[in-house]
Amino acid sequence: MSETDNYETAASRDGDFASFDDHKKGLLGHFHNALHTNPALVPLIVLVAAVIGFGILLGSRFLSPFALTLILQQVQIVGVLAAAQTLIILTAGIDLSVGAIAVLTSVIMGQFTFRYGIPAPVSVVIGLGVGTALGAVSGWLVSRVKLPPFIVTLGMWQIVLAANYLYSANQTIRSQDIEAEAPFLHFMGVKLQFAGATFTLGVIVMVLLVLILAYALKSTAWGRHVYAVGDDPEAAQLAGVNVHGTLMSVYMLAGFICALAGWVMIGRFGSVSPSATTGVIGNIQAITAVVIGGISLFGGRGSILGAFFGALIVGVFELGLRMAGADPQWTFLLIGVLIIAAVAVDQWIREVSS
Amino acid sequence: MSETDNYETAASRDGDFASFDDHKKGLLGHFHNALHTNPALVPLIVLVAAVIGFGILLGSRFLSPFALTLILQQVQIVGVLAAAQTLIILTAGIDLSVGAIAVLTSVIMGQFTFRYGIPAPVSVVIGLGVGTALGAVSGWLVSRVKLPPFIVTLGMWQIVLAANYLYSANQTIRSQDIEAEAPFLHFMGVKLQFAGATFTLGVIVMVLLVLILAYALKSTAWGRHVYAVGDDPEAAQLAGVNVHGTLMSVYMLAGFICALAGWVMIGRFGSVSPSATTGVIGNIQAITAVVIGGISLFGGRGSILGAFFGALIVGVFELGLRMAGADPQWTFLLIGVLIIAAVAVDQWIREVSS
Amino acid sequence: MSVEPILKGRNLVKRYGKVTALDHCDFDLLPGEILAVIGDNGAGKSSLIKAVSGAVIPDEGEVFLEGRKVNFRSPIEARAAGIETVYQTLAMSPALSITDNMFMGREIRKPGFRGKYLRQLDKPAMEKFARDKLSELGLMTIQNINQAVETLSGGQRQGVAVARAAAFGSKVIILDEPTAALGVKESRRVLELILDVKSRGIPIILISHNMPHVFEVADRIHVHRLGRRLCVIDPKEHSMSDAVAFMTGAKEPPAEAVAA
Amino acid sequence: MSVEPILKGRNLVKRYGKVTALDHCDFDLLPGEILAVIGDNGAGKSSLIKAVSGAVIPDEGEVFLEGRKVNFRSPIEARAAGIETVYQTLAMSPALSITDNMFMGREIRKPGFRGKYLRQLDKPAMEKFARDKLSELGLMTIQNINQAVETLSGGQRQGVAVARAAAFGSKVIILDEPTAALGVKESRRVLELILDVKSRGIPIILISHNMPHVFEVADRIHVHRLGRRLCVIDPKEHSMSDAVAFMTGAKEPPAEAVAA
Amino acid sequence: DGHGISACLITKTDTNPFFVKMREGATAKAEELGITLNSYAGKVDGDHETQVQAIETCIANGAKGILLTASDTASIVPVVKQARDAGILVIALDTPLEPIDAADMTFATDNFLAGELIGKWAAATLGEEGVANARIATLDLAVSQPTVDVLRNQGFLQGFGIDLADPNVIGDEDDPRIVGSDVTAGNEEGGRRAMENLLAKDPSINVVHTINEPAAAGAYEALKAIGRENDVLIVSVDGGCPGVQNVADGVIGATSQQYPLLMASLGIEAIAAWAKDGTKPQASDGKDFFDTGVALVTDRPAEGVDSISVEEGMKLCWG
Ligand SMILES: Nc1ncnc2c1ncn2[C@@H]1O[C@H](COP(=O)(O)OP(=O)(O)OP(=O)(O)O)[C@@H](O)[C@H]1O
Ligand SMILES: Nc1ncnc2c1ncn2[C@@H]1O[C@H](COP(=O)(O)OP(=O)(O)OP(=O)(O)O)[C@@H](O)[C@H]1O
Ligand SMILES: O[C@@H]1[C@@H](O)[C@@H](O)CO[C@H]1O
Ligand SMILES: [Mg+2]
Ligand SMILES: [Mg+2]
Repeated sequence: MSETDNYETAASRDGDFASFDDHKKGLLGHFHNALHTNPALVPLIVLVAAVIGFGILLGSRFLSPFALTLILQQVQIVGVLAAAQTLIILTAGIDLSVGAIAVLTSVIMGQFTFRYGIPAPVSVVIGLGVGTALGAVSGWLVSRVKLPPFIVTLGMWQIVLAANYLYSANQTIRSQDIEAEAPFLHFMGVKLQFAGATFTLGVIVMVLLVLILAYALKSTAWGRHVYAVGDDPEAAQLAGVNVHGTLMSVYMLAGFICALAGWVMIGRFGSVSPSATTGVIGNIQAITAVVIGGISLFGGRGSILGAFFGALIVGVFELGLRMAGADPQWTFLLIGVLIIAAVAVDQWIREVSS
Repeated sequence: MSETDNYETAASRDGDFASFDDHKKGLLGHFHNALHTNPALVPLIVLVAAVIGFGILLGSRFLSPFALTLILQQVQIVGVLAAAQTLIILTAGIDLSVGAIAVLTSVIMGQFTFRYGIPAPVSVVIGLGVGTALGAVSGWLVSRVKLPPFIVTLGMWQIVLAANYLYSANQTIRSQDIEAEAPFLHFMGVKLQFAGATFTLGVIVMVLLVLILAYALKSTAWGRHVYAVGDDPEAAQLAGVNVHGTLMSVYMLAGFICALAGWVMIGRFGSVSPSATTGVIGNIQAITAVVIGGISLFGGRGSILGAFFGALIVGVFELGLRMAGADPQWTFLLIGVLIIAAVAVDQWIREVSS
Repeated sequence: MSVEPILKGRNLVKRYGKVTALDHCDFDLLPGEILAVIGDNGAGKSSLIKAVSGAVIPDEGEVFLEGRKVNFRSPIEARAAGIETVYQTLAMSPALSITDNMFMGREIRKPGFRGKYLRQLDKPAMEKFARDKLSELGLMTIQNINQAVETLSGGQRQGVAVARAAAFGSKVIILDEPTAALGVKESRRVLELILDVKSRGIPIILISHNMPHVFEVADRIHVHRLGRRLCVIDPKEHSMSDAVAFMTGAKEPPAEAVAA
Repeated sequence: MSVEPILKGRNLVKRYGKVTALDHCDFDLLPGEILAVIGDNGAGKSSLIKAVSGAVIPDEGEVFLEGRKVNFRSPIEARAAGIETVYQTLAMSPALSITDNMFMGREIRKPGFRGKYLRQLDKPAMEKFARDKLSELGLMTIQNINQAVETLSGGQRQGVAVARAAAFGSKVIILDEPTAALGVKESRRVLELILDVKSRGIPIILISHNMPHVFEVADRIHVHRLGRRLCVIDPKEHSMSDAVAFMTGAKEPPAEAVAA
Repeated sequence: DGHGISACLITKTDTNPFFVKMREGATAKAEELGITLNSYAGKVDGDHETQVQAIETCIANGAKGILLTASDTASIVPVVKQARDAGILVIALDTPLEPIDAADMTFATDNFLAGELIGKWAAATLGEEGVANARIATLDLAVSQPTVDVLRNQGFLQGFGIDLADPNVIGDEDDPRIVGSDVTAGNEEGGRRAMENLLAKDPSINVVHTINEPAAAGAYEALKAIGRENDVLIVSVDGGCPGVQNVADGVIGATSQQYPLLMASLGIEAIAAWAKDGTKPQASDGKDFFDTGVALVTDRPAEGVDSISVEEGMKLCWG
């Protein structure tokens, strides 16, 4: 078109591209940068501070290999559940059924072995399968029927917990019997000890799980899609992400991990009990760990390492306060204060560093 | 500028403004329109369907004035808590402490009267004040310190519940003693009866509260600001809303309403007990009602009437199932199914109608 | 410069983490004028107007309104001082209606008891006002004034935001790319509106990438580059090509324009 | 019309509640051409391209790609068929980086074991590619390729989206107002890019309110009005004033253009 | 002299006055003997995990003895063994472990007996015809059916003369006199709602078993609301002071009283003895645990059922 002014061609003469200077350099700059690229660093700092704090308060009793590895054992179930919860929350969902699924699958692993005489490894596989299937049901309701995750998993929580009581007929399978007849169910409880430190396979599995998921979330396309779906599902869909597939994979994987937590529970508690409190409060515990770990409940932001550190922070506070002899209600109260304080510190570090 | 083409002036010649035709008319069109402008209509439909369903199943036993008003009595506490929860959730928050605040304030009303001999009405006012103050603390942490509401109220929940046990020394104040010495504490339990129907003042207060809040949310500037803050706080801020003020008012009002629920509790249970279940599961019950009522957990969408109907839906299911003879475990399971189903129906109606 | 600027910024700095969005930037808006702000994407134009309208608090520097130093801590304060802004992000609540959004923060209450004590909003009055303002802009494809803003087309949404600012601004109106998503007809209306506002004596800041529009309405042009004011030019003395060349760094601006 | 259109829509209808966005609309894109789509705000342009690119499923009507009827149920399917779209809303994940967004859904994996079995992404390769594409567009004020998209200016964001489409489109590229938020320099680059893509034989749909741009690059202009195609005109035979008059309803289009 | 000795008390919760009293008893005795006492409790009733963590903490802290009211009597056994292996004396209070000899000794109420007593009393009070036409509601603790819940419920039914079917499960009886059961969480709130639900199902209920006295008080409120508080027999378990007062006021017909203070102080003494010279406590004659006793409290004694008066009950009550 000849009618148009040719002022725009003035822009083409522009040869070099200017860019701003970095204004922050040096150690502090690097630190700020690290905080920004690594959201798990903040909960890690809080964790280390908590360990040091209780170390000063309680001395070598707390800083002993025994007590420190005890924390790992005490958080192993919540830690595994928090991994599942992280995946769901990253997609802007929430899973209230994680604890219930863990308990039900532990009951299935136990009852299938004892009631029906199925070999323990097969029962474990069935339990893992049931967990995955329950995850698939929730995932389908969220992704296809478009129901809010909160409601789906709230319903699932009640259904799974009630089914657990009904199916088990409130029967506990005793540790002694498992030991004698199906020791494979105790696999996650196998201990590796050295110099006072005790690591169970359950603890090792928890750590490995977190590392593998951290890798998958950061360095694979699937992981990027999980973040994109949580960030803005509509945009992700338009940008060519298979939103349904991603959601299904996340909910199924979360269900599988919950079942893994069920197996870890058998290893930790020895027995299989349908009334384990994990079924009732495991969800809140896992969500607490995730949120203390700096993962946004609105989806798409945060790192799974953060959730792991979040679980450890709560574990450190709980053991530390108990060892200090705090009265239970005072312990609850202080944990409440500390949850808020931990996140406030997190917030403060982020603010100062930006 | 004379260089520019004057093609744009062609636009000015345009005199009449065209507009599309409505393609949907008649009854169906009106119905669709009503559904869109009135989000509480869908849970109302689900509620009516549930009442009719149980009516067919159980006959006049269920459709009696006695049973129907019993449902109102059974949901009065959750209903009041759901009103508080609605306000918070509309701002894209969540309040896990509602039940705990209700229990603590009921204990304060009772203990101040009995332990310190303060006149009951004054104790009630103090209780309402404490509830408001606790709301203010949460509100401040959310709005000023910018902590996630989930974490703030999770901590608050633990703190308030522990404080409740510590302060009350786990002592129950018996109904008979209140009746004799401080009947004002039972005010919310005063009954109005006619033709088999029973309405307590607590029920009436719940209904009034919902209606007043519905009016305030819909027809006052404050209400519009609550929605705007929940929808997009940054946009609201830029558009000139006092986001901090709005959040503070919402959290304080919610705290006040929780304390009101505490007073209603005394009326309903007769006694004052620090171990009331509301402290532990009141939050989940209230959130369930709110979400079944079609209010988005992401804030800014939904109506408080919906939350009220949501509370009633759960109440109808619970009483209906018990009356139909389902045992507690099965009832628990079926409620889980029905929660999901209720929201699925809601979703389906919305889809069909759009 | 002999006239006292109505809105003045001095030495403004704003950093976002590693990014410097405003780099010791100066800024002047004279009474009654239309000041255009032009510059590359990411040059810091939006950051500049956010800093003078209370939307962000600058890390350094000062803002003066009518010669008095101001410290807006929020857009509400700027608005109360008479500065009305259409942000590039539009600042709308998607789920709320067009009317709700137009009156956000300055709702009209019913007269008498219902307004005073029941604090009831006067919805019919607000709706009528909103409808009138949109008609003035020719945004008539909007079918329902109570439609949620999220259901509007991009251009319709922008039109609503501009209508809001024009209706309420008393001292300064700031428009950050108000016609970016608008159609030809709608853009024309916005330009007419800008001239209309100016004729009411209210000065306007117009950020735009549309050179013909800028040269058509602006009294002065602030050229922004790399986070600061490069120069201020008179559209009657410079061509569009000059402006673009300054803005992109292809050409050095004249010394007197830099001093301005 | 003798040539078979590469992308064809017939009788498309899309309703949103009470609003009719597409009203029995037809649409044709010929091989190798640049087709501009112009129309008022809210005329239904975005709805049209969403309907042909799988982003919404039309209530009625059919879409044909190279003569074969297609039923895209999602943008992924359209993309797999070679149709690449820049939506008006840009479709970016705000918290993710520029690179992540550019490669969303078609990430590059490391060669060998790490890519095949560990499914590890090749971040350096993706970053280099992204940097190159942005440089081609002249979007050099972007300071960090790993910056989250939410920290970019509106124009920078749009540039990233356009770069993504241009880099990956194989059969059809659809651009919904690609220069709305872009600066003069950046807009020029996009126009050059469009011509460059065309010279590679790939047809383009360009939705724009910028008449000079449209008349500069378009081979044919689809005028959209009230949810349907009003006419198709040849920019060499009609003036911008004509186009605007048709589009706004000020003037009746010529009969042969309507038949087209 | 117990200086330098530390002991742990681990209860199911510390929200139930029963456990609060238990702790008071233990604390008083520990102070008297110069023992440092750390107390732990589950977050909610049935919270097994927290109890495991508490025992682990006691091991880490080097405690001499643990007093435990287990939430999950079978599941707790492995960690109890770990504690005993570390040289810690473990005494079960209130609730026997499964197997009972997993603990060094048990100081407990026989909860089945407690239920049986109130069942027998209810049957004797109603008379033969009343028993035949009884309409029974049981207000239990939780859907998870913890052991106390099952023991008291089944004890009650047995005492009343109802066939139990599986004595480990609540609700599998098919006796038509049972209208139904519901759960109460052991507080007034749950008691009222559960009673309302069962009354809505069948308003002719005239015998109500309740898991504890707060649940009974809630049930009474529901009955009062429909004016039936005087023609329904409510029985309960616990013997807390408000509960006994409610027996006096006619809210509850009879309650089985247990003695938490006694359990706790005996437990602390046993730990002191163990720390001193390694002696372990002995079981009651003919039983595999030390029975701290249970007594039926009522002012309407029934033939064939031993009971104590409200006045006596008030002297022995706790909480
Ligand atoms: N909230 C933020 N966080 C981080 N960086 C930001 C933020 N807002 C702006 N920036 C950066 O500051 C610089 C200036 O942005 P600004 O939005 O002011 O540019 P602009 O001149 O308005 O550009 P455009 O014409 O594209 O709107 C850009 O490099 C941008 O990436
Ligand atoms: N998701 C939706 N829900 C309801 N109405 C919608 C939705 N999307 C679009 N519309 C309506 O459909 C009509 C056409 O919108 P569309 O976005 O296609 O217009 P457009 O021609 O692209 O306008 P613009 O030039 O402003 O982008 C508008 O009236 C708009 O309000
Ligand atoms: O609820 C009961 C209490 O009443 C007490 O008996 C101990 O066990 C609890 O579970
Ligand atoms: Mg900008
Ligand atoms: Mg559009």
